[in-house]
Amino acid sequence: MMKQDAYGMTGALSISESSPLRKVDPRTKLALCLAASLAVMLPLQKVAVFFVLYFMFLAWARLLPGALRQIWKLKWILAVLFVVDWLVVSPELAVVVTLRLVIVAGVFAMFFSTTTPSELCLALVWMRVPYRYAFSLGLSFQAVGHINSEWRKILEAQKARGAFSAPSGWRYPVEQVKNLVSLTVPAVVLAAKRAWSMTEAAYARGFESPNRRPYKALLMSRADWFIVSGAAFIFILILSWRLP
Amino acid sequence: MDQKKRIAAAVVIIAALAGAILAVESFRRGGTLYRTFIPGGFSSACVPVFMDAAEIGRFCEADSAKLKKFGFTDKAERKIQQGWFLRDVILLYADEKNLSPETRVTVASESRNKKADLTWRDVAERKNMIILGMSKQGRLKLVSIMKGLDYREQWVQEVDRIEVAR
Amino acid sequence: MAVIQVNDLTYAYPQGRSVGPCSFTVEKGEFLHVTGSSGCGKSTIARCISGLIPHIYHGKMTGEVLINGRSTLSTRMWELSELAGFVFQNPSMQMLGNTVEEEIIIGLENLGLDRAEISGRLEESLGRFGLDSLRGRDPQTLSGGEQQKLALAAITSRRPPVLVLDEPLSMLDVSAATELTRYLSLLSRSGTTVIAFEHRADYLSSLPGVRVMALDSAASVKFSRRRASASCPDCKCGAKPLVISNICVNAGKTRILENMSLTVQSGSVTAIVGRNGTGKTTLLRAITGLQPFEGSVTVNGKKPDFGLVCQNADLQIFNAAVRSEILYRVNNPDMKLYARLLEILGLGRYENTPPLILSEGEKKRLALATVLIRKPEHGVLLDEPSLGQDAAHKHTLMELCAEIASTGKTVILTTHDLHLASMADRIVVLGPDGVTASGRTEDILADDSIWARAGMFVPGWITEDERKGITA
Amino acid sequence: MKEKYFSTFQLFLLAFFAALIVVAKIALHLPLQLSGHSGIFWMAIIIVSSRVVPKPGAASLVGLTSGIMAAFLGLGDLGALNTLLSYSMAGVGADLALILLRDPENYFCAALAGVFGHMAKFMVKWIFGMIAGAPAGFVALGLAKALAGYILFGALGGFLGALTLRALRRAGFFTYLMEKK
Repeated sequence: MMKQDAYGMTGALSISESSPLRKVDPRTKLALCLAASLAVMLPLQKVAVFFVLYFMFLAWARLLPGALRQIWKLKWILAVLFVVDWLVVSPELAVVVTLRLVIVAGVFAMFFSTTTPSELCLALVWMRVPYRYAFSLGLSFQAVGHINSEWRKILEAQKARGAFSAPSGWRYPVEQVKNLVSLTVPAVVLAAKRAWSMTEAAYARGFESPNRRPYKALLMSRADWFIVSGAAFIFILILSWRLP
Repeated sequence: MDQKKRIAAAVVIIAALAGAILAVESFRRGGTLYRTFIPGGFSSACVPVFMDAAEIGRFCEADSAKLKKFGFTDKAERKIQQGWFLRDVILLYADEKNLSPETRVTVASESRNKKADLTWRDVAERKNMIILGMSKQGRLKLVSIMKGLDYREQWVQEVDRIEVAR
Repeated sequence: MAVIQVNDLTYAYPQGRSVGPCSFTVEKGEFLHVTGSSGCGKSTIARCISGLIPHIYHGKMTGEVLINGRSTLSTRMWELSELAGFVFQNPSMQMLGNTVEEEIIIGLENLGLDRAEISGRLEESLGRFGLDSLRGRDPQTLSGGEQQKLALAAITSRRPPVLVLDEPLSMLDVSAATELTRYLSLLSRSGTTVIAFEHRADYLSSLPGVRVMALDSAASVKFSRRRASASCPDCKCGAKPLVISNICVNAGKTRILENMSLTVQSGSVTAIVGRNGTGKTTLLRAITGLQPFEGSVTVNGKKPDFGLVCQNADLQIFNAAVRSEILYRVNNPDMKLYARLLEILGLGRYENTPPLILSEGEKKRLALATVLIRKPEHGVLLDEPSLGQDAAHKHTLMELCAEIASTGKTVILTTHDLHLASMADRIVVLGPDGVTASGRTEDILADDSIWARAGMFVPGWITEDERKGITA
Repeated sequence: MKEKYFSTFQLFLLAFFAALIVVAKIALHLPLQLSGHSGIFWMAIIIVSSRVVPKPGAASLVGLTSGIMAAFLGLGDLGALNTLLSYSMAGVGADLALILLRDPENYFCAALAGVFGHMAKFMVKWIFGMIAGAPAGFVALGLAKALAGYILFGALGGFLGALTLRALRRAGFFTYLMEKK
C-alpha cells in the first residue's frame, strides 16, 4: 500500500534539519556540488585526496549517514564494476572508477537533502529563471502528494465499477492496454483540472503583477563566503598539485 | 515531406543512433578508446632492450611515436590487436648488420614468469605479425599470428625485457 | 454608489453554450447572495465579475462589468485582482503555497508591499481566522473547513474592496459552513462588498441584511421530504442485512476506525453523517473491500457485493461517449435497465456526448449509472452524492435511491448535507469515537444530545417538519 | 499584454505532468525485471504533454521539471546529476523527434518519439558510465540487451501516449481545454 505523502513514499526527501548546510545559501551549495562533480575528472591520486576531503566535509555537514545509504543502494553495481575493472584492466582503474562513482552518486545529495523546494525556487529566480517557471516548479512538488493519492483513487474507482480487470499477466495485451488507458485518461484529466483551478487561484491573487516584491530573499552570509572561498582554495590546490 | 517519409527518416535515425552506440562500445571493448582513462600510461613502462646481456636501449612512449603501427584481428576473440613490429623496435637500437637469421630473440615477462624464444628470421618476417601491442593497462604485450605463437596463452603479457643473443 | 455594475452581460462558451444576458448593480458594503440551480451560470458570472473572464478564458463576452467604475475588459488582470478578491468552490484546489504562511504571503508579494507590511498583514490574517497554530502546516493536510478559511485569509489579507465567492460552502460540513458564514458576515459589516454565489440557501439567507438574488426559478424548488422506501417503513423486510462487526482500519500509525459495529437493513436508504475526518469514506471503502481492515463485513455470512460511486466522478470517466462509458466492460448488459437509467438519471439526451464535457452534477449521475448497470447484488454505496448538485437534483437522486431500496437492496450514502440525510430512512451518526447513534431518521434528528456528542448540531433551518419526518 | 510563450495554465499543466511522471515512477512497479520498463508510463506522459501543450519545448520542460523533482526525491541510483540529466534528455529527445514527426496522435509517430526520448535517456546513462571510466560494456554488462529494452519500452510508451491522446480527444478533453487560455 502506498503512503499518501510525497516524501514518505521514497524516504529520500527528508530535509536534514540538523545539517549546518541547511542554513547555507542554496547558491553556495549549488556551486559546491557543481565543482565537486567536476572533480570526477581528476586522475587517481587527486581523486583519492579529494575523496577523503569530501567525506570529511560530509561528516561535518552531518550528511554522512544519508550519503552512505545512497552508496549502499549502489553496492552491487560498485562491486561488479570493481571486480571487472580489476580483472580486465587494473587495480588502479578499479579504485578510481569506484571513487568516481561514489562521488557522483552522492554529490548532489548535499544540495537536495539540505534545500527545500522553495529555496530552490529563490535560487532559480536569482539565476534569472522567470518567476512563473520557478513558481510552477514549486507547484509540481506540491502536486506529487495529490497526484499520488489521486492515482490510487482512480485505480480504486475503476476497480469499484469493474472497469479494471485484475492483473491477468501479460497474456491479454489488449485488455492490459485498455486497463492502462482507463488509468491514464482520468489522471490527465484530473491534472488538467487541478492546473486550471491553480491558474485561476494564482490570477485571483495578482499573479504576474509587475509590482511583485519577494518577501524572502537569499542572503549570502559570512559562513557562505567562508565555504565558497575555502572550497575554491582547496580546488586550486588540488589542480595545481603536480604529481611526482 | 509527407508523413511516411518522416517516419522512415525517424526509423533511420534511430537505427543509426543505436548502431553508433553499439559501434562505439565495441570499439571501446577493442581497447583503443580506453587509454585516455589510464593513469600513468606508457611512460611508466619503458622496456629495456639487451644485446648479449648489455643494455642497448629502452623502448619508451617517445620511441614508439617514431614507429608505424600495424595490427591484425585475433582469431579467438575477434578483437583488433595493434602495435609495433618487434623487428622495428629492435632495429631502433641495433644495427641490422649485426643480426643473422639464427640470432635468438627472447621476449620475457618476469612478473608473469613467461617468455617467448624466437629467431631473428621469425621476427623479421612481416607475415608473422610479431607485434608489441599495448594492453589496457598501458603495458606492452607480445602478440602474433605465427604458428606456435598464435594463441593468447602463448603471448607474453606485461613484457619487461627484450634480449637479443648472437 | 454602485461598486459593481453588470450591464447586459452575456458569455458564450467556445462549445456553444451561453449564459445571460443579465444586469445588476451592487452597492458599496452590500452583501449579495446569488442563488440558482446548478448549471445556470453562477460560476460564469462570478468569473466575469472578478475579471477571470475574459482575461484567461477564450469564450466570447459581451456587455460590460464595471468595478469601481473600471471596465474589466480594459483593466489588466493583476489590477482587477486588487479590486475584487475571488474565493473558489474547492479549497484544496486553490492552495498555492507549501505552508499556511506561504499561502498568505504569495498574494501579498504580488501587491508590491514591503517586508514589514507583509509581516503585519500576515499576522493579522492568521490571528483573525484562528490559523496561528497552523502556520507551518502544509495546506493540503488541513481539513476542508480550515482550507476554506485559509483561502479566505489569503484573499482578504490583500484587502480588496469587493469579495466574490463561488460556492464557498459546498464542500464544508455543518460546523465549518456555519463558521465561514460568520466570517463573511463580519467582513461585510467591516465595509467589504460581498457577493456569494451559492446554492445552499440556508446559511447565508439567515444572515441579517443579506440581499438574495435568484438567477433562475429553479432555485426556488423546495425540499419536500419524502419517505424513501414507502414499501417497508420500519425496514423490517430486509432479509439480508449488512453486518459490520468490530472492524478496525489503520492508515499508517493513525487509527481511522476502531472496533466499529453496525447493522444496516436491506431495503432501506441509510445516510451516514459526521464531521469531516470521522471515517465516512473509509467505512464505504471497507465495505467494498477496497480498504484492508480487521474484523468482518458480511451479508448472509458472505462477503458482500456492493457498487461504490466515488465522490469525484472524474476519477472513473474515460470513454468516448456516455453510452460507451456506461456499458464499458459489462457482459450481457441489460438494455432495458440501461434505457431506464438514462431516463431517471436525465442522461438520455447525452447518450452520444463525450462525458468530460458534462456538468459536474451530470457526471456524478453518469458515475452512478456505470455502477448500477452492473446490478451489484446487495446494493450501492454513494460517497457524498450531493456535492455539486442543486436542490432539484438532490431530490431526484433520493427518489432513485428509494427506488433501488424498494427492490430489497441496500443504499448507503455519506453526506454532510443534513437536508439530504433527512430524506433517508435511517441515519448513522459517526462521531470521534465511532458510531454515536443509529436509528430512524426522525428519532435521530429529534435528539439534540446525539448531535452534541458527535460534535455537530442540527442547524436552525432544518424545519420542525423535517425533523418529524412529515411527508410534504 | 505581450503573449508569453507558455501561458500560465500551460506552465502549471506541464508542472503537473512532471509530477505525474515522478508518481508513476514511484508508484508503479510492473512485474518486469527488464531495464527501462518504467519508460512505458514515462514516455506516455511526455507524449501526452506534447500534444496537450502543442508547442516545441513542452516535452523538454516536463522532462526537466521531473528531473529536478526526481533529484530531490532521490530517485535513480547513479546520483542526482545523472537523474536530472537523464530525465531532462528524455523530454528533449521526444521534443526533437516531434519536430520531425509532428503528430503525436499518430501511433507510429508517437512510438518513434517515445523511442527517441527513451534512447536519449539511455545515452545519458551510457555517457555517464564512460566518463566515470567504467569498462566497455559496463551498462548492466549487457549493453545491446539494455538498449533493446529501452527502445522497446520507449515505443510502447509512445504508443500508450497516442492511445491516451485519442481516448482524451474522444472523451471531450480537448473541448474542455479549448476555453482555457
